This record gives sequence, structure tokens and C-alpha cells, in this order.
Amino acid sequence: MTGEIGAIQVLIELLYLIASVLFILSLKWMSSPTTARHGIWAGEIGMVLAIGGTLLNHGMSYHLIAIALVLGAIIGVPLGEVAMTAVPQRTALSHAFGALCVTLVGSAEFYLRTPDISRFMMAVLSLEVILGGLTVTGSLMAAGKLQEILPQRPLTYKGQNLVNFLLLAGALVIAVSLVLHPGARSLFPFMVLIALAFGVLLIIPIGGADMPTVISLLNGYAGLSAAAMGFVLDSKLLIIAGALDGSSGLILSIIMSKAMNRSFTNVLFGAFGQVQASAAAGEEARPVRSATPEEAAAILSAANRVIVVPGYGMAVAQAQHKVRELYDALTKRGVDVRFAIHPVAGRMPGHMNVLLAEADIPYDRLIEMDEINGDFPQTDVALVIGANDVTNPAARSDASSPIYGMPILDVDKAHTVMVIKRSMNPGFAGIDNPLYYLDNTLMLFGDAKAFVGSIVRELSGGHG
Amino acid sequence: MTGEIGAIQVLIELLYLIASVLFILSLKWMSSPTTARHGIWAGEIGMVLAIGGTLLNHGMSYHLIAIALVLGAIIGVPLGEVAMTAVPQRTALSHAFGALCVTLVGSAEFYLRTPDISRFMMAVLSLEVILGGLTVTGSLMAAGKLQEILPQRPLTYKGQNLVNFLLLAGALVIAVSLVLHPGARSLFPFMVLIALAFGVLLIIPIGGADMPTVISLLNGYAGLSAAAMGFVLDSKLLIIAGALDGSSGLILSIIMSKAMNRSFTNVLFGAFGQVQASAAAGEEARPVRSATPEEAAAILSAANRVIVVPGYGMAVAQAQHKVRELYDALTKRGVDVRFAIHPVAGRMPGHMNVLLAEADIPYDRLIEMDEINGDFPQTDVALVIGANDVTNPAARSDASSPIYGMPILDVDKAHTVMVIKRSMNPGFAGIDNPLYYLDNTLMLFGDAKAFVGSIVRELSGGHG
Amino acid sequence: MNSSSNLINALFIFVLAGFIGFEVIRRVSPLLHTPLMSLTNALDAIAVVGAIVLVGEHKSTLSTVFGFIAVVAATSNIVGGFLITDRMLKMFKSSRPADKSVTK
Amino acid sequence: MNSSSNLINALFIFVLAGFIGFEVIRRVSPLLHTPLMSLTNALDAIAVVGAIVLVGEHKSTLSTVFGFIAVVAATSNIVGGFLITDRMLKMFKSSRPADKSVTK
Ligand SMILES: NC(=O)c1ccc[n+]([C@@H]2O[C@H](COP(=O)([O-])OP(=O)(O)OC[C@H]3O[C@@H](n4cnc5c(N)ncnc54)[C@H](OP(=O)(O)O)[C@@H]3O)[C@@H](O)[C@H]2O)c1
Ligand SMILES: NC(=O)c1ccc[n+]([C@@H]2O[C@H](COP(=O)([O-])OP(=O)(O)OC[C@H]3O[C@@H](n4cnc5c(N)ncnc54)[C@H](OP(=O)(O)O)[C@@H]3O)[C@@H](O)[C@H]2O)c1
Repeated sequence: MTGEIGAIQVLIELLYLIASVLFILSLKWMSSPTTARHGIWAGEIGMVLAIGGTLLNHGMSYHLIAIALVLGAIIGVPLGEVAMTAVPQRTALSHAFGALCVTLVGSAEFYLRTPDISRFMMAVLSLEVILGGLTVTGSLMAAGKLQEILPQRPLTYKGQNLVNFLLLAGALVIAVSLVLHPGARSLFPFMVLIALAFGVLLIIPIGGADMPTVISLLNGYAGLSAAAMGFVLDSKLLIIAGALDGSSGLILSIIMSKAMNRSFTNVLFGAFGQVQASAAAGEEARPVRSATPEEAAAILSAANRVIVVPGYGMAVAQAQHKVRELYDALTKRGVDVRFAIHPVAGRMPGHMNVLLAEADIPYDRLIEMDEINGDFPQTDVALVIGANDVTNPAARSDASSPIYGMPILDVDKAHTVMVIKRSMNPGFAGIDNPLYYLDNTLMLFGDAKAFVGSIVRELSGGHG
Repeated sequence: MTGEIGAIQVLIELLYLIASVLFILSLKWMSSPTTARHGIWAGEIGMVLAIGGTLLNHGMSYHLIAIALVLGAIIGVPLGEVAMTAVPQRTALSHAFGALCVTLVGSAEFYLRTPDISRFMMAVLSLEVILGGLTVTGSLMAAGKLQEILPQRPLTYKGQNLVNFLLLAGALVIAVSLVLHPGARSLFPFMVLIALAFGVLLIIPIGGADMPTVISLLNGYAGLSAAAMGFVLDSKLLIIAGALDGSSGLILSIIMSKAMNRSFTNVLFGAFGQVQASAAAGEEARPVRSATPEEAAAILSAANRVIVVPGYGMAVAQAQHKVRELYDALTKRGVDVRFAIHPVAGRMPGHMNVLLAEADIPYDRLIEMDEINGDFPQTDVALVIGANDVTNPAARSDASSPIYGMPILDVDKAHTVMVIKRSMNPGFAGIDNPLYYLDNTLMLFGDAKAFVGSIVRELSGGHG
Repeated sequence: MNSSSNLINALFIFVLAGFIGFEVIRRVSPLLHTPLMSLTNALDAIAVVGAIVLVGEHKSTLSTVFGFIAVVAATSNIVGGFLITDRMLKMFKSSRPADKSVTK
Repeated sequence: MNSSSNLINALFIFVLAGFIGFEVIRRVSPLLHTPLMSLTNALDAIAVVGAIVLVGEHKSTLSTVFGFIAVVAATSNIVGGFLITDRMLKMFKSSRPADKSVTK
């Protein structure tokens, strides 16, 4: 890795170069579903070349490596086969793994190189370990909350931000003193421990629903720490992969916070969850019109153009397959059915796309918000399935609303709006939704899966 | 440059890093006219930082440098103020200058470093000098032909390709032997000379009108040689700039050859001009309808929608300002006037855009081919000014035509087509244009500038 | 090779790669943001190369142990990441057969 | 620093920069292809830095003479290239005042 001369070293570096190019192409090909599969192949080939190249290093003892690789594969397979609804926590978990790898390598390098290590290297190494450490615990916390092993609701206390700040400061102080006296090895473990603790405290005050944004952020951190590791090991491949991963995480969290109308700094400094506090402010008093599956089925089959608006509720209820049946039933009757995808519908970017794709709904029926918003006025029925905030007209009109300014799907412009949800409870943003009280809105109370199921039965005349 | 340790060196390298980023942004901002100006600023700042940084190198004697810089600036200013119609030859000339710089530096480095130079370095150095050398003379030839100092028509003779091939082979043989015995300094000048000769012979067989494609290619070569120089001097900045320039040249020539429906290899191996051979095959026999400026003015003022199709003839005639007057006159009368820009109209990419922009025609009136082709059927008048091949319907219908398959502007679909040109002579491709014999086509024979001028006079009722 | 010029090289690489990252990721279809996450996950696990060297060179018990765990963790990301990304992408079907041939 | 690892670094930089070049240039508006040519021309003249060092270090008469001519040639490209690019872009005006403010 350290660039000594020698034919093998050159060969290895060239393999790394090819791998880097393949990684870049792999991401480039994700630009469209038609090329995305090539993207994976490119990534896989690149990975094989890189690992193969590394094994060429002289004087390596292979048996341990082999065992580790096999073990990893054994753990990896189940992680690759989790249910689609578990993807968010899986992603968080793998961030933890990635960061763990970086942190361990960083620590090992520290003990191998100190005391005679250049200051710059020591600085980068500290960065690597601190970023890595906080990402490990942070991601684990996030995974726990998403898996609902840990309490979802944000845990806040007085002076929380101060404590966190002091911790981070402490870690940095140790880092600096290590840079100045790389001899003081005994300090190193404390730096790592503080980083780990910081990761935990950083996530505690954040509500479960905000995890996706946090996850992408941690994704970015993981990337940065990997890049830092690349600096330490003078591995260009690592630097490139880390930079790619870092920018990806950063961009996704920016997209999300934009779509949630949160300033990015607000996201960065985890001041969310607070929104959650104001939860359930919905006044149940005002009257709403509700309908039965029979009525809903009748209205749907009478319609020409239907737009389905899926949301987090569809994911929770695992209703995507029933929705597919509904799509088939209506399409068979000549109804034009499309799906309106809000960028932050659900709980992670692209959440709805994956679920609906899983249910075999062709992706060219899934229309992005900006494209489809214009069509709602010419739409007979907008069927909202477990979505709430992303349809809340208050975001357009009511400047006092916490989600004011967040771009939404203009379902209220459709001739008829039908909303499937279990109650009048608010969604993630914890605010009431004026949509439900409009004259052209019908509430369909019930679990998404069950309710859609009964609509389908109605449509297929009781046999379903 | 060679990466010794030392604060100043680091500072210099950091300045180079910033410069590289600015160069990249500079090109990125060329993506749209609204940001392009920033692009120039970025480029200029980057250039200043890079040169400033270089001057920081210790133990430099500045007076000579200062003189050289001033001299260069003095030569540069007039080169920056040539008329827009002279841009193609100016570009060619500056390629020559750039390549000259690279070749000279390469040669100097050769004599400074040999005999004790690593083989790889020697190989790269040869590449740099050969590419640079052929680009110098090649670009000069191209400039000469475009400026019409040299004969435009392609000069071909038996076994031409063989001769060229042997020359190139010779240069490579010398290069190889230099790599093996860097001591044989006496060989070096011959390698350079052969490269220079090769550049000349490479361009001789190419027709003047094909120069633009060649120029972009030479642009690419110049970039590559600069990158090679970067390898030799271990200057990342140079490598980056060279790579950017190289890809730019390559992409532009690909775009051009695509739009001319020439295979890229066909372009690469300068087998063009041959097309020219079949020139003037137009049979004057068939009857055409022609019209006077009065009639043309009458038809135009009666129209609602007019699309102007400018071509090489407008450039030759310098008619763009008259065209602007026509645009104003018609717009004043409430006629909707737009301009259809074919990717290879004129003699260099974007040629028409620059000329029309020079005449103050707003760029949002200039429509790319793919966008506007659909509108011709709803167009009352298509006014073709000095364009020929890019309007030739044979490219759509006649498989035997040399330009068959080349995407063209569907002017023949307009209700009335008026073509301003001096005669029935063919254009660059040297083939007859069926368009002229259609019933809805009126030929307006005359020099573009003069004819458009008299139309304008007619429109403004004799006072123009 | 000396560290200051190493640092410079590394910086150049980092900046260029970062730029590419932004250019490329910005153009990833929103349709594929979830697979994108798991893909970058797998790619990021390239850190495994560093860990492999640690284990292979066997310089100290600690470095070997840490390296071993690191390899396991990273490998599981590689395997798991590619697997699930592939599974997700398999699911994306177009109603136009043209695309099917590619995505299937 | 030794040349083989230099070569590797240079290769990485070259490949990354080339990729960026393709990504960026492909997106340049056809409207601006002519200015693009003259701009890349000016940028390419960055080769002047190599020439400046030759002149400045004054290692041999030949190298100094060559360097001198090289600096002159490159500088004229820089000055001329930026000048004409700027002139061309100044000419591009939109009829929408919004853009004017920027392009003017
Ligand atoms: N996508 C992302 O990347 C991301 C990341 C972070 C945060 N967020 C936030 O998450 C929210 C997403 O908006 P959204 O409209 O998709 O979801 P939402 O606003 O959270 O609303 C989901 C709705 O689904 C209903 N629901 C829950 N379980 C259900 C079930 N089993 N059957 C039927 N309905 C059920 C709930 O109402 P009931 O309880 O009455 O059933 C709830 O109102 C946005 O506020 C967004 O900012 C998204
Ligand atoms: N744009 C590029 O980058 C590029 C590069 C290389 C090659 N080319 C080739 O150049 C051609 C461009 O097509 P084009 O239609 O723009 O031009 P063209 O096909 O070359 O035709 C130009 C026409 O303008 C007429 N003309 C010349 N001087 C005139 C004057 N003073 N007044 C009025 N008319 C005049 C000529 O007819 P008269 O002699 O009868 O007047 C000629 O037929 C294409 O074949 C393209 O492949 C373009």
C-alpha cells in the first residue's frame, strides 16, 4: 500500500486503479434502472480485483484471512436477505460494521506506528478513529430505534447540547495532544471511548422517524473516515471509495432535509425530534366524512383516472402487495392508475419505489412529485394510502405550520380524495392535516392492508 | 514541481490544487450561457494562482520570465481581438502555440535529464514531443488552409497513407531506441523533425472544410501532450488541465463527426476530403423557381411564423448584422422569427450561435435542431441563408447520397422555403440539393449580405 | 516516499474523487435512492483491503485481532450490500419489455 | 520520491481528471461550443508553469532559450484565449432580462 517500488506493488496499484474506475462507473450506472444492474456487476468485479490485488502483497499469511472472509460472508448473506421493510435498519447496521472496520484498522495502525509517526498522519488517524467511533455507536443506536429495540421517541434533557459539545471537545483535545506527543499512547483508548459515547448521545435526542436523515449523514461520516484511512495507508483506492461514499451520504441527506423543508444545519446538529414534541395536536372535534370499502370500490370503479399516493402507513402495514392487486383490478376495468411518489414519503429516500417495485408494479407507473402534481386537477380519485404529511395542504397555506414550505402532493386538487388510515392521528410531523376536513375528502378508516384488501374483494365481486 | 518536502513546495502544490479545482469549475460553468461568465473568472483566477505559485519556487531569476510574460501578452492581445469569422484559424493557431510550448519544454527536459532518465520517463517524454510536434505543424497547416494562405482543396497522391505510416513508424522506432539507450541523444532531433514533418503531411490531404473536425482533434492531441508533460514534470495540475483539454477536443470531434454522419475512425484517419472529390455533381438542367427581394419581402411580411436557417454562407458573407435587421423588421411587424441551428452548420461547432450572438440576436431565439424540427410543418416560411447540406432532404431519403443518414433540418416541411445563395453550386459535401427543385421552394440568388439587405429595405419601405 | 508529497497526492485524489462523487450521485434517479444507499455501503467496505494487510502481515497480536474482526465486519458488508442491492434492482421492472430485458 | 509510485499517482490523477472532463464537457451547451474551444485553449496553456521553471532555473542556455520561447507562446495563448472567450460570451444575450444581468 505504501508505494514502495517493485513490480508486484505496481501491479497491485494498477488493479486498484481499475477497481476505482469500476466503482465510479458502478455509481454512474445507478442513474437509471435500465443500467443499474451493470452498476452492481462493475462494483462486484472492482471489489474482487481490489481484494485479489491485496492478497498479492508478499509475505502474507493467508489462513487467518481466509477464515475471516468466510466468517464475514456467512454473516453477510442473512444481512442481504432481510425483508424490504427492514432495509432502513439494515443500512444503519452495515454503517456500523463499516465504521467498526475503519476504527479497528485505525487503532491497530496507531499502535504499530507510534511513537514515530508524522504529525499530519497522527492528525488524520485521530480524525479517522473519532469519525469511525461515533459512526459505530451512532449507527447501532439508529438501527436499534428503527428496529424498535430502543424507544423511538427522542430522549432529551437539560444542557444536552452542552454535554455533547464538551464530549466532542474532549476527544479533540486528546487528538491534539496526541498529535503533539504521539508518545502518549495511553491517551488513545480514551479518545476512542469518548467517540463511542458521543455517537450514542448524538442519537438519543432524535426521534425514530428522523433516523433516515441521520443514517445518510452517518453514511457520509463513514465515507469520510474511510477516506481518512486512505490518507493514513496512502491507498488511493480507499480515498476514492471514501470520497464517493461521503458525497453520496451528504447529497442524500441534503435532498431529504430539502424535501422536509429543514435547513441542513438543523439536520446536522440533530435538533430534530423537537417537532415530535408538538405531536397529536389534531382536534378530533371537526366533522369528517368517512366511507366503507363498498363505497370506496364503487367510486374507484366509476373513475377514469386514479392516482394512488402511498406513504409510511403502507410500509408499516406491508400493504404493497394488496395495492398491486388493486392496481391490477382497476387496470383490468380500464381505469388509468398511477402512483405519486413524494421524495420523503415513507421513512427513507426511495422507500415507496422499492416497496412498490417489490410488489411488481412497473416503475414507469411511479411518478415523481414535480411531474405529477400538475395532473391532480384532471384526476377523478386521489387514493391516499397511509400517507399524511406529504399530502398536508397546510404546508402550502398555513405559515404557522411546522412543515410550512415543504413541497407536497396536491391531492386536495383531485375531484375526490380518499384517505386510508387507522385513525385521525397525525403522522411523522405530529400535526393535524386539514385535508381530512375538505368536502371532497372521504376518510377510509382501517389498516391499509386490510382495507385495500376488502376494496379489491369488492371490485372482483366478492371473489378475491 | 518534483514534490520535495518543504513548506514552500507544499504551499505551491496547494495553490495548484486550488487552480485545478477552478479549472474544472470553469468548464462546468460553461454548461449554460448564464453561468459561463463565472467560468471565465474561475479560469483566470486559477491561472493567476498557478503562475503566482510557480514564481514562488526558490532560486528563480525573474527578469527573463518577466520579459517573456510581457512579450506573450503583447502577442496575445491581438490574437484575442480577431474578428469572429476568423475564430477557426485563430483556434488552430493557438493550438500550434500551445503544442510549441509543450514540445520545447519536452526537448529542454530531455537534454537536461538524459542520459540518466528512467525508461518510463523517456517513453512519456517521447510521446509528449511526438504529439506536440505533429500538433504544431498540423495546426499551422490547418490555420493556413482556413485563412486561405494555403490551397483549400485536399492534396492527395499515390501511397500517401503508406508514407505517413512509415514516417510515424520511424518516429516510434527512434522513441523506442531512446527508451532503451537514453544516451543516444543525437537521435532526439530526428524524432522531433519527423514529428513535425508528419504533422504537415497529415493535413495536406484534408479539404479546408474539414479543418474544424481536425482542429478539435488537434485540440485533443495538444491536451494529451500537455498531460504527458505533466507526467514528466510530475505536475498534477498539468495532468489535470491536459486531461480536461484532451477530453474536450475528443468529445467535440466526436459530436461533429456524428452530426456529419462520419464514422469517428474515418475522421481520425483523415480519409475525408475524398467527399469533396465528387463535388459539383449538381445537374443545372432541372428548373427552379427564383424570386426577387420584393417578392421575398412580401411573402415574409405576410407570414406569421418564420424560421431562419443560417449556414456557412451567412458566415462567408458576414451577413449576420443584416440578418439582425431583418429579424427586427419582421418582429416589429408581429412576425414570430426563430433561428434553427444545425450542430454542424457553418464550419465549426457553435459557429452560427457565435455569429448571431455577435449581431445581438437573443440566444433564446436560437433553437437546436432536435427541438425545432417538429415545428417546420406549422411554419409559414423557412428562410435558408447560405445553408445547404444541413437542409438537404437527400440525407433522409436517398441512401446513395454521401450524407445519407446525417440528421438534417426539415425545412422542406415548411409551407414555403426560400433559399438565399449565389448560385446552384453545392455546399461543403459537394452534392446537389433536391430541396431547390421542390414546388414550395423559391431560390433567392445573390450574396447573402446584399440580398438580406435589400429585403430589409423593402420591408422598411425603401428607407433602410 | 516522503509524507508531504504523499499528502498532496492524496489531497488531489480526494478532491477529484469528491467532485466525481457529487456529479455522479446528483444524477442518480430518485427511484433508486434506496439501492444507492446499500450499494455505496458495499463499495465503502473496500476498507477491507487495509484490514487484510493487517491480518496478513501479522505484525502484532493486537493488530492481527483487530484486523481479523475488521475483515469479518467489512466482508459481511460487501456480501450483504451487493446481495440486497441486487435483490432490490431485480424488483424494478418496467412495463415496457425493452427495459425488462435489461433489468431482468 | 521514486518514479514508479509517481507514475501510479499520475495515472490515478489522469484517469480521474479524464472522467471529470468527459462528464463536464458532455454537458456544455452546444450554444457555447466555440467559446469552449477557446477556453480550453487558454486553460491548456497552463503548460506555461513548466516553461517558467525552465527559464527561472536557468540550468543551460538551451533550456533557457527553449523555456523563454515556450513562455512567450503559452502566455499569448492565455491572454488571447481568455480575451476572445470573454468577448464571445459577452455577445450572448437573452431576451429575458433575468439572464442579461448575468451574461452582461
Ligand atoms: N422518506 C424519508 O427519507 C424521510 C426521512 C425522515 C423523515 N421523513 C418524514 O416522514 C414523513 C413521511 O410522510 P408520510 O406521509 O409518508 O407518512 P406520515 O406523514 O408519517 O404519515 C403516515 C400515516 O400513515 C398512517 N398509518 C400508520 N400505520 C398505518 C397502517 N398500518 N395502516 C394505515 N395507515 C397507517 C398513520 O395514521 P394512523 O396512525 O391514523 O393510521 C400516519 O398518519 C414526512 O413527514 C417526512 O418528512 C421521511
Ligand atoms: N460546423 C462544423 O463544425 C463543421 C465542420 C466540418 C464540416 N462541416 C460541414 O460544413 C457543412 C455546413 O453546412 P452548411 O449548410 O452550413 O454550409 P454548406 O453546406 O457548406 O453550404 C454553404 C452554402 O452557402 C452558399 N454561400 C457561400 N457563400 C455565400 C455567400 N457569400 N452568400 C450567399 N450564399 C453563400 C454556398 O452556395 P453558393 O456557392 O451557391 O452561394 C453553399 O451552398 C456541412 O456539410 C458540414 O458537415 C461543418
